[in-house]
Amino acid sequence: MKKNKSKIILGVTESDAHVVANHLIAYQLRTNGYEVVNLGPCTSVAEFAEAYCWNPDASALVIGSLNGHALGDLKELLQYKEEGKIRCPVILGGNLSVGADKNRKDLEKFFEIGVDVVLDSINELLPALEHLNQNERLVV
Amino acid sequence: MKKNKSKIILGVTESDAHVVANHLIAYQLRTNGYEVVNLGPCTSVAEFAEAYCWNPDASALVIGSLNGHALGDLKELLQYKEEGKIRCPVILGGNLSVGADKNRKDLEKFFEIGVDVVLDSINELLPALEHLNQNERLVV
Amino acid sequence: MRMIQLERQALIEQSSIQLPSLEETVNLFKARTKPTVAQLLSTAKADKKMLYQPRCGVGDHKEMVDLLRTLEGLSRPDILSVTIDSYTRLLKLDQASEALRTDPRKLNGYPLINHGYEKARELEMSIDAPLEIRHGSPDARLLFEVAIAGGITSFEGGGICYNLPYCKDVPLRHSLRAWSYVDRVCGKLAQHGVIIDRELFGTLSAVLMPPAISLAFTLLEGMLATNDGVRCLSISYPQGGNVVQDVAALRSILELASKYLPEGTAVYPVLHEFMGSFPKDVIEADALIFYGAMVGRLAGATKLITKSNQEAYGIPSVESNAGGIRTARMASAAMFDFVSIDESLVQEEQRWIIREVEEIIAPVLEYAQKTSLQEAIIWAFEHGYLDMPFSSSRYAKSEVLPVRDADGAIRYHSQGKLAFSRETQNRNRRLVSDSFEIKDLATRISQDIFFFSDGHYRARKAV
Amino acid sequence: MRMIQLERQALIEQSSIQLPSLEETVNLFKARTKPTVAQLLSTAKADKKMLYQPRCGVGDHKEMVDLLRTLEGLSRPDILSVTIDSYTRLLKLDQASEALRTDPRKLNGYPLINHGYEKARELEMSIDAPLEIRHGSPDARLLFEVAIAGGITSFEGGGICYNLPYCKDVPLRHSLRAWSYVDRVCGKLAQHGVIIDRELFGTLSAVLMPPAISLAFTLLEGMLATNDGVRCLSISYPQGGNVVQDVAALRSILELASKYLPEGTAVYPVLHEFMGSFPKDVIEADALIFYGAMVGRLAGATKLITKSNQEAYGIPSVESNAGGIRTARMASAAMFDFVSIDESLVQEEQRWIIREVEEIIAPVLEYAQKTSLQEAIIWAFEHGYLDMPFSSSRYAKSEVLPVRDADGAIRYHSQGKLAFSRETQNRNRRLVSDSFEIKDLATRISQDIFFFSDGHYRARKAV
Ligand code: B12
Ligand code: B12
Repeated sequence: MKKNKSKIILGVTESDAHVVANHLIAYQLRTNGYEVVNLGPCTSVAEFAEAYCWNPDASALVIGSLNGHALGDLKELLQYKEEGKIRCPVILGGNLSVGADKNRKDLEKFFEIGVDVVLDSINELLPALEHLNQNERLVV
Repeated sequence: MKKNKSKIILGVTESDAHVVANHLIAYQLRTNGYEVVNLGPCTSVAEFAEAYCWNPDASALVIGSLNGHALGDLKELLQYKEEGKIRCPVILGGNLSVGADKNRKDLEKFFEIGVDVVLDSINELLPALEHLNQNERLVV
Repeated sequence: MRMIQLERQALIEQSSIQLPSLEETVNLFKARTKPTVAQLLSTAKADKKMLYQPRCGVGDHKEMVDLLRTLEGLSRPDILSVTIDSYTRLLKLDQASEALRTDPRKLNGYPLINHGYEKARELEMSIDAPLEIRHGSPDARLLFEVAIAGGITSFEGGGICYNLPYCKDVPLRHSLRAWSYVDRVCGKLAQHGVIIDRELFGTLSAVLMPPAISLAFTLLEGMLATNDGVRCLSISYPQGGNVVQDVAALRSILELASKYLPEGTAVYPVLHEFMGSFPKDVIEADALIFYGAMVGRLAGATKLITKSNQEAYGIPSVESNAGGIRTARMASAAMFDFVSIDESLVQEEQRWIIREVEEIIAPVLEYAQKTSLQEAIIWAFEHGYLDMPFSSSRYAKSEVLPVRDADGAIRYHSQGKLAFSRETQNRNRRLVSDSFEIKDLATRISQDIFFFSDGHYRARKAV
Repeated sequence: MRMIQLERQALIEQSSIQLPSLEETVNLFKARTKPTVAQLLSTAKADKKMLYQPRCGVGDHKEMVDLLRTLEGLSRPDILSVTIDSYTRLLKLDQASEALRTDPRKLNGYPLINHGYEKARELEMSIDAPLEIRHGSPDARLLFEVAIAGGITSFEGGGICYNLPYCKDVPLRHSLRAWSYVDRVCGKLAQHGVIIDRELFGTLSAVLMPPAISLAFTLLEGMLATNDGVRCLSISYPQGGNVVQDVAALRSILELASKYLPEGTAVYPVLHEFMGSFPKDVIEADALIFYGAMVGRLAGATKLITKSNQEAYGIPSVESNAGGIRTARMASAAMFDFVSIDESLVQEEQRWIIREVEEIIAPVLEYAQKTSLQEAIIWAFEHGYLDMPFSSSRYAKSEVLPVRDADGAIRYHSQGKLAFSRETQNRNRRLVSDSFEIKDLATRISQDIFFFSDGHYRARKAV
């Protein structure tokens, strides 16, 4: 299977130090045959772009965010995509806004700033990576 | 002290079977030198009036009510007073309305139907009985 | 068995109430798809789970439907209650109807007879949890008829427990007969495969109730009910406050049942969360609610009747009531597996409770051989061999005066004429005179009553 | 001591921030009428009471005042928190200011530096409970200056505990130095009779934290802090989930302190309620909150940091946060005196915890003799002699991999380079390989992480 050889760039948003889910995802992807470039916590969009520059064969950028600052931390993403500095699909997951009361509509904003897929749980990641070819915007 | 010889008619409203406070009050009044005619729970206004008829020297009618039905159970009180069937002051105490959210204003209604004194707690009863001579309407 | 049909006909004719035939009622139950209370209890017991049930009742029908639905939405109780107002309990149907007409909010419960059985069906059908009727009627024949015609599968009460704490002068003979009617109709339904859960209200007057008195009364009522054909009994006991005593009392229920009730009777121990003077402080009140549930869990109770943190103030808001269920349900979490009590103390207490119960009922059972159990009970109350503290009724002497011992367990200051053996008396005397300073009796008893509401259990602990 | 004054001057000049002189700050504290956090802790410890404190912080100043007041009104916490947003923690003051300008609700905490010290005074004065600043800054010098200028008497953090879980690549040398500054200012204030409570964040990365690692780190930080003149230390430990292990760990704090910290240091054990993946179910979440408080009570913790039942979802609503305090506070009720744990198991566990801690710090203390404690700590992290699981920072190796044993206690799957003796290793191996089926490592670890949130502790118990 070609899929199982593909390379993933992984990391957590810039202001965010939560790293447990990141470790679990890295472990899980590697166990499932992916090659993982893990940038870890506190990763700026610039760093993601730099990693992409070194790994242009990456099939996706998988970004986690838990502290609620995802939107602020990723606001430059669209610019980087438009400038062609990030050309692969961007998958975002975690706890994406501040507060306990989540609004599904807020997710729209992430599509506007250049995120392609938004996921809730780690368990949705492998299936979502499988779907990527279809290049569609997907909210699970 | 004359007070300590006076006679009290005691009881609980007609639809109400709660009797623990009634027992405690009877005990307390007797310990403090009062003579107590205890009609117990489930006592109608007619029964109170009958007891008064046999004990016209009673210095007060002390009525307890806990189940929240005090107003309904005592609605004939004014009539009995106006007809001269109850001539001593009427003291009412307990949990006087249905619901956990009590409104101090609701107490006015008891004065309208012929209650003279409204009390919250057993501890207020002895002092209130001391004050009775002054024949004033008192909310503690 | 024809007898009961005749009695039923007479009862219904005398009342001005429209009711379907017993056949129609049986068919209603047969067509039922949601579980009955008896079925839930049986599954829960097998799974060693505890069911949670609040009390609730308001006057207006629509508000009652809303109340049930909201409670179910907020806290998913396993069983829901329809608590009946005090007018209906005493069959003052005119007063209930008057209040319904002028201001239903003045009612402290749901006037089921006035609303009628079709409304009862609506209630039962408006929610997932099955309903129980909770009341306090010395004569509940009509209420019961309306309830079963409404498809309700659980009914609380008994000839002793729903008389003495609830009325001043209804003769026991009257209430025992009226409840025998209810039980015989249950028996009749059982013959048609319809099992009504009959809960016996061991809580009685609720305040400082010595466990053996509660258990003796419900055991006698259980014997009467099973004689009349009842097959499913929930036997309730009120939390007194001392965990060892409460667990021992709850565990005694099945021990006594297996010894005195016919085989094949389904018996479920039920804990009523603390039924005495409740703390006003909301955190203390919540703590007491959780504590009660913990006691139920430790004892293996099949059902818990919850309280709210507004108990001290009045009939609770729906939020507070739902909060009570949630707070209690926390106690079912597996993380509390680590909480345990000294089982040897429980066993010791249980032995004594059983012994006290057997000493209390001995004269009754002996006298019953000459007459009937019902007559023996009436005779025993007349003579004070059966007795309870804080009876509202003249038909119990109330010569029993309870107090708490140094650990907060409920003992006897005076035992009245309960026929306790010398050993039982000695143990009680030892426990009561034990350890802490006794002020005058009035102060002691009121401290014991306000044990949780005035912080006396804190003071006590410090001794 | 002049040294610190010079450092202080340089720091303040470099920043563009207005701050009063240290003298003015000392006078502010002297004029204070409400108790400081240190005073509350000291009284609570003497009275054997536990203090309750929530976390809380929002971006906008007025909303922060409201939040504190509302929390105080709803649940009377003993100490209140100002939780700082993640931009400020990393000194990204421009981003904080940008968010403040456009939409303060996007901030996950209160940007104290941007708001300034006068606003801090307003916060401290708007409520009865004293405040603590809770954050996660590797370099908190400015934040600390603003806090004390604002009259705030308690400040969380340390050079290890506020670096490794919170940043990717701030060198330990930098954070240790920055925190030494904070501690020396505390020392200076102490000379003027002003005692700032310094809480050490033993929670670290919070998830599956082996007790000995938490205790070793806070002990080393405590040694650094007291060397720098700190007199009042709150040492926190994160609830792991097994009651025996958690109680033993909390009790170890005072044992270690009395052995390794200078006499006259006030030390308070603090429990952080479960800091891992929280249950989504509201009743399970409340149960876990109560459970944590019960652990704190059993261990004799002086303070408890509470959680809310929305923990799994996000920063809680004020009602949910207040509810968490109330739910936790239930555990202080005297009626739970009956809850106890097997003290011999606790003692056994405590002996092993102390031993593990001493084995972990041994190489550090040895190396410190040749250099300084600060340098020894840096050296030890480089070599993995000090290490922790799930470090966010590159400056810890994260070779330690924790797992739960059959009872849910936290043990080591791999110990990395921690210098454990053979006995310690053997015991750990025995416990880890014990009893229950091990699937693949990833499954096991994620089950252990989601212990309370996915019901694994239930499944585990059933084995
Ligand atoms: C024990 C109890 C019972 C026992 C009573 C047994 C008996 N024979 O006495 C049983 C279980 C039978 C019972 C039944 C019912 N009860 Co009840 N019961 C209680 C309970 C738990 C304690 C009452 C008690 O004995 N306290 C100890 C005594 C010494 O104190 P007290 O009664 O609280 O009185 C204090 C004051 O009110 C005052 N006081 C009382 N009387 C008087 C009189 C005077 C003159 C003065 C000055 C002061 C005074 O002094 C006392 C101390 O400060 C209270 C809740 C609570 N308070 O915690 C509910 C409570 C009183 N019951 C209540 C209700 C509604 C009922 C029922 C109608 C059932 C229902 N629908 O839920 C039935 C009523 C039956 C009937 N026909 O009236 C409600 C009243 C609701 C309201 N007002 O909004 C309460 C508040 C519970 C609740 N929160 O819903 N109950
Ligand atoms: C552990 C923890 C910490 C540790 C982190 C240590 C470390 N080095 O990782 C410490 C204590 C240091 C910490 C600090 C903070 N935390 Co924190 N933390 C948690 C906690 C309790 C558990 C997180 C965790 O590790 N879970 C285990 C992992 C495996 O699961 P998970 O992270 O929950 O992720 C799940 C999903 O989100 C998803 N997922 C996560 N990432 C990704 C990525 C992808 C691609 C996909 C597909 C899915 C996915 O899959 C997982 C399983 O379904 C959560 C609350 C909770 N969930 O119970 C709060 C929580 C995430 N923290 C929170 C906050 C705010 C903070 C702080 C800012 C402090 C503050 N203001 O209170 C700081 C942040 C520091 C920073 N600069 O970011 C908030 C976030 C608030 C919000 N979004 O509204 C939470 C929700 C707590 C709360 N209720 O307030 N935290």
